[in-house]
Amino acid sequence: MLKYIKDIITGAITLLEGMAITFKYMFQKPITLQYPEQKAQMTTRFRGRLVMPVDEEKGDNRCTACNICVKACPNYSIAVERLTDETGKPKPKAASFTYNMGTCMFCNLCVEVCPFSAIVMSEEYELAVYDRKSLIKDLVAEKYKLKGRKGKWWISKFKDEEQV
Amino acid sequence: MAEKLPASLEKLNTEEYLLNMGPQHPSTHGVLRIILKLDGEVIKDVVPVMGYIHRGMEKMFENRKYDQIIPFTDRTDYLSAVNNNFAYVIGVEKLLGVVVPERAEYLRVILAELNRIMSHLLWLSAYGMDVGAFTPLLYIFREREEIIAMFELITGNRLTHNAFRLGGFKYDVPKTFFEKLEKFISHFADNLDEYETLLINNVIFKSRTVGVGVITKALALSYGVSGPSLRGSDIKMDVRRDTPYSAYSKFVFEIPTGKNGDTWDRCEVRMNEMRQSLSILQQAMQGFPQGDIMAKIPKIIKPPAGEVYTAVEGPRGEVGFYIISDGTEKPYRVKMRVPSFSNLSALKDMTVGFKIADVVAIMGSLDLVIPEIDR
Amino acid sequence: MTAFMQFLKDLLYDSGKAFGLIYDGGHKIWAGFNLPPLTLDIIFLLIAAACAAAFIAINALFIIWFERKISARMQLRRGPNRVGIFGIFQTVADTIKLLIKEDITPKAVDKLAFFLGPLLVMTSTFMVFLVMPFGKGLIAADLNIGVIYILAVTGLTVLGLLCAGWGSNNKYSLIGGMRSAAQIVSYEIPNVLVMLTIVLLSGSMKLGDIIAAQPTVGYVWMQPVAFIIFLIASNAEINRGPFDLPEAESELVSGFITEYSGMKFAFFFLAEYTNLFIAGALGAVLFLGGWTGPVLPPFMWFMIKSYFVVFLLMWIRWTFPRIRVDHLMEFAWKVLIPIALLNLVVTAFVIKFH
Amino acid sequence: MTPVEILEKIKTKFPGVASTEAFGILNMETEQNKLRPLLVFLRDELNFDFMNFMTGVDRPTENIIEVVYQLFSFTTKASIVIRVKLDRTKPEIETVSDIYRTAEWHEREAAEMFGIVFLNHPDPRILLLPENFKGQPLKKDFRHPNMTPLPEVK
Amino acid sequence: MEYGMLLAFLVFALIFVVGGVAANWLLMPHKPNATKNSTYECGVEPISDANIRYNIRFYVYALMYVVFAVEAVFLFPWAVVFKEIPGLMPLFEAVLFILILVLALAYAWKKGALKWD
Repeated sequence: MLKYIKDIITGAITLLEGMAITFKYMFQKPITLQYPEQKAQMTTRFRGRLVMPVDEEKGDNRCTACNICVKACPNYSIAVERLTDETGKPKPKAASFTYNMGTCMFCNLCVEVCPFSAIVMSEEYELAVYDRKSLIKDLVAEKYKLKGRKGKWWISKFKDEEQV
Repeated sequence: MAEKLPASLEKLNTEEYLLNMGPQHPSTHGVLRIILKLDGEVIKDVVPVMGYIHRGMEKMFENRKYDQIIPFTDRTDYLSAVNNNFAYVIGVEKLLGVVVPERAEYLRVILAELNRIMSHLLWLSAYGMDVGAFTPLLYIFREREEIIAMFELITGNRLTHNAFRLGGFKYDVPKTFFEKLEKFISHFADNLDEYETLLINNVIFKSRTVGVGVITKALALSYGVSGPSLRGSDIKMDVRRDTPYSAYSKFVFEIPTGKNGDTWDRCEVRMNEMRQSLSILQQAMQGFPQGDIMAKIPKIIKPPAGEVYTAVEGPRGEVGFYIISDGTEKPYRVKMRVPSFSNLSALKDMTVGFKIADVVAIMGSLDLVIPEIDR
Repeated sequence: MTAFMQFLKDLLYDSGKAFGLIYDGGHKIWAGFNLPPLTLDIIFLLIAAACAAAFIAINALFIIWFERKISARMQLRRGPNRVGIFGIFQTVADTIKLLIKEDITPKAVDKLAFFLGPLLVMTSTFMVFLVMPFGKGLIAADLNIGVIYILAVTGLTVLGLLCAGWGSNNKYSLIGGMRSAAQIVSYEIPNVLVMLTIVLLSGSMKLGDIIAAQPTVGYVWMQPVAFIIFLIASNAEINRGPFDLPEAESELVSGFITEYSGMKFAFFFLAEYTNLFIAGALGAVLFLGGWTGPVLPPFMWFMIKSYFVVFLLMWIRWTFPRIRVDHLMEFAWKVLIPIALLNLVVTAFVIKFH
Repeated sequence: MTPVEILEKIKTKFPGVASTEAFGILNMETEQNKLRPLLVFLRDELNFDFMNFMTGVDRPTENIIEVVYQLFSFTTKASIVIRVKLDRTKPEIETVSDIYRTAEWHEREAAEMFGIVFLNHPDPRILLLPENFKGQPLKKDFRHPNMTPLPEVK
Repeated sequence: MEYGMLLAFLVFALIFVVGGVAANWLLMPHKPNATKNSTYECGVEPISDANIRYNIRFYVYALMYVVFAVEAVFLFPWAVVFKEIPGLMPLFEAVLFILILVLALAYAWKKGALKWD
């Protein structure tokens, strides 16, 4: 009988403790990010989607169609076609860089192996589309311009970060 | 109801019926189907049906190069991507005979422990949902978001990090990471206590978990249950202690265990484990060494022929990779030992005789991740 | 002019008097047209019922918004804030959505029971407002069996839920319906005992008399135990909070409303929140002195007190995990009912020997 | 316990088991009919109370299918790998799911992935694959119409 | 007048529900298909019919409810006049009555009717 009463009282205390916590939180500021108006700030290393930024000095992308990224891609999401001159000799330039975002895992392996820093992961994250076909993009034709910072910042973006 | 009823009364007997729980059910945490045989609310039999998201990971591994496999391992157990990376990476490094620099080892430990906390936090919030408390989820997600932001700083991704490389890390740690980590450590313990008061010590929660889903020591071992679920049954099992890998032998930590092997013990073990992880994080942060972050590894990775089994202590239990190399660029066979697979196999012995509501509580306490089971 | 001001003041502070004036005036005009007085009575009855319907609809919309806001604040969220100022019209938008949504009747259902479910639930909820004293004289019919009437009418809800659970021909619905039936009948008893205690104190079953009999602070100070039992039992009776087993999301998907969609679903939803308000209003009437209070009009006091109790129920709901079905039953029969009985006997003794 | 000690203990009971050592773990091979007594001995006498996993490995060049069992002991912290070679055309082996219950599901998986028949298995249904699936996907020569060949990159 | 009000409320409640469903029926799209009209059981075909003989457990509570609710209803008239009747007689009578209720509860408790299994 005594245990019965004790159980009820200790139980009620744990319940009241919980209620005190929720009551306390009622007067705290909400943590919500009002999405379409406010947007999350992405970090430098954020892996949005693959882009091939235009090098402003060169006036063109830095790709040499060396196929290293194609070999590195675990999902075979990249296909590169080399540009040829009139005689049919291949030039160190990509005619097309087909990137399939539908199969991309955003693993960053292609960016890490690229010896020319031609490709980089952008900070975009609203990548949903209505049509599956528009997930396949030709990055050469896209002529992507990285926003925000100047010049060839992405080439040294990890070195510029403050280290421990 | 043991005695046989006369034929005329047979029709008055309660009917046992079958009920599908899943594949589309709010509390199966993924596409898992469980066929329950019920008598009223009481469970008579449990048959899990799996494979709804079987992707043939092991077959895929056989067709990828060694370094390309890492991002796939993220996607088996998406809640502990780092620990999956860890198990695979140390396996290949063992085959290659690579010694990873200390700085990388420490960073790996930090990431793995953060990942453990992150996974346990998600478990705690989802478990709150399972037992009907919605509010803890939103509090817990604040902390989880902090950890995700830290991962984003280092790896650039929020969930499937693809953080590790063979031989260490590709990039070094940014300074802001440690600032954030320090801030996180400073307030996390208090918040954890608060969640414990709000959820774990609540009398309703206790009445739903204490004595529910008991699994004995011997049975748990026989079923190959691992991780917090096994520790709940009072077995001091921890791969970090039993077969120390990476830098874990350098840290001091305890292995929390439960007493009765019931659902509440498993919950409490996870809560205490987060505290231990926090202490490991503190130690690792204080002793974080200088030096290289990447070992010298060949450009084309061709481990010598041989086989190795390496396991790490994931948030759910022992994550192991059994890798057979035949000396080529691609592994001959990779077998994943996933904790949820064995943990789920013990479900039947835990649940029979309890009620529908308990199935949810028990499954939640096992912390199942279905893609990991299906692979 | 002053007469009109007086009338307006009466309308606010002593609605009974104002309605009396309207009623008498109406009958005088009616008699002037040589019409039978019964027809006007019927019109008045229908107007009163229509007012109740409008109140239920608007109040439910508000209370849903209120709950969403309260729960959001407790969970560090913002809650609805897009439709209208502070998102106040969010529930209106939701209702319109439900109104133009396809009402699916699955093939396997028992069509009559499937339709009777929401009908019975909503009707029983609606009927309670007959005896709800919103203010001084602002009551549709102050029946002299008020308390028993409320108990009887809310008891009908069980039938509706059972109809919904059985008629859906879905196992989740069946379990949900069965659970809700067992739960509601079990928690009806402590509720009855608590109301009995209040009737014992006030000496009347008329809600108006109960309010009048209360001291200024209400019965809550004399009967704190009864108030707590009332909160728990009514929370369980309206299937909310830690007692939401019939629709336990993580176990039964949605319980007895799994198969419902469109307006039928909306009626269950509406009934749930109206029941929540009824629980709050009953708490206000039985324990907090109903519409009595200084300065503000009685109607305002009634709403403030009701919403205070409603807030308590919401607070409980958003804090606790769900109880398991056997514990729920044991709690009713082994804890609440003995305590309520003890409380009743002690109250009787105190009244006699005081 | 070091691998050498374990091996010595095993050799007292089962003379003539072939074994190697890799990364500090004893790696031994046994015959089909000796497997169950060996596992019972390991579990009861040498405290190997935990089976990490059990799987198959397809080796078409040697025309065998290996079955691999990895055990771990919580008392001695030692691991051991046991392998049994089966005929690839007719892979059959006695179940061990009564010795280690975790083997039940692992065996079901191995059965559907490699076509190994586990005799006396208590619940020989498929585990992960769809019910109408044909073929054993983890065999090296498995082909499926939905499989797309990976593109060759120069 | 009071019970006329009751009738008016009943009529209005029925109109409210039937009207709501009818309005919904007028406004909604009518596009049934086999999947939509099937019974929900977590995305797979239901294994068996749901109208089964359910566990007796739930009905026991209903029976006990009848006992208690009816007795409680008998107590209401007593409660109303309790204050007005002088003397201790009403108190002891009611206590006796409640005692019978308590005995019933204790009996059910002892018999295990309150235990789930």
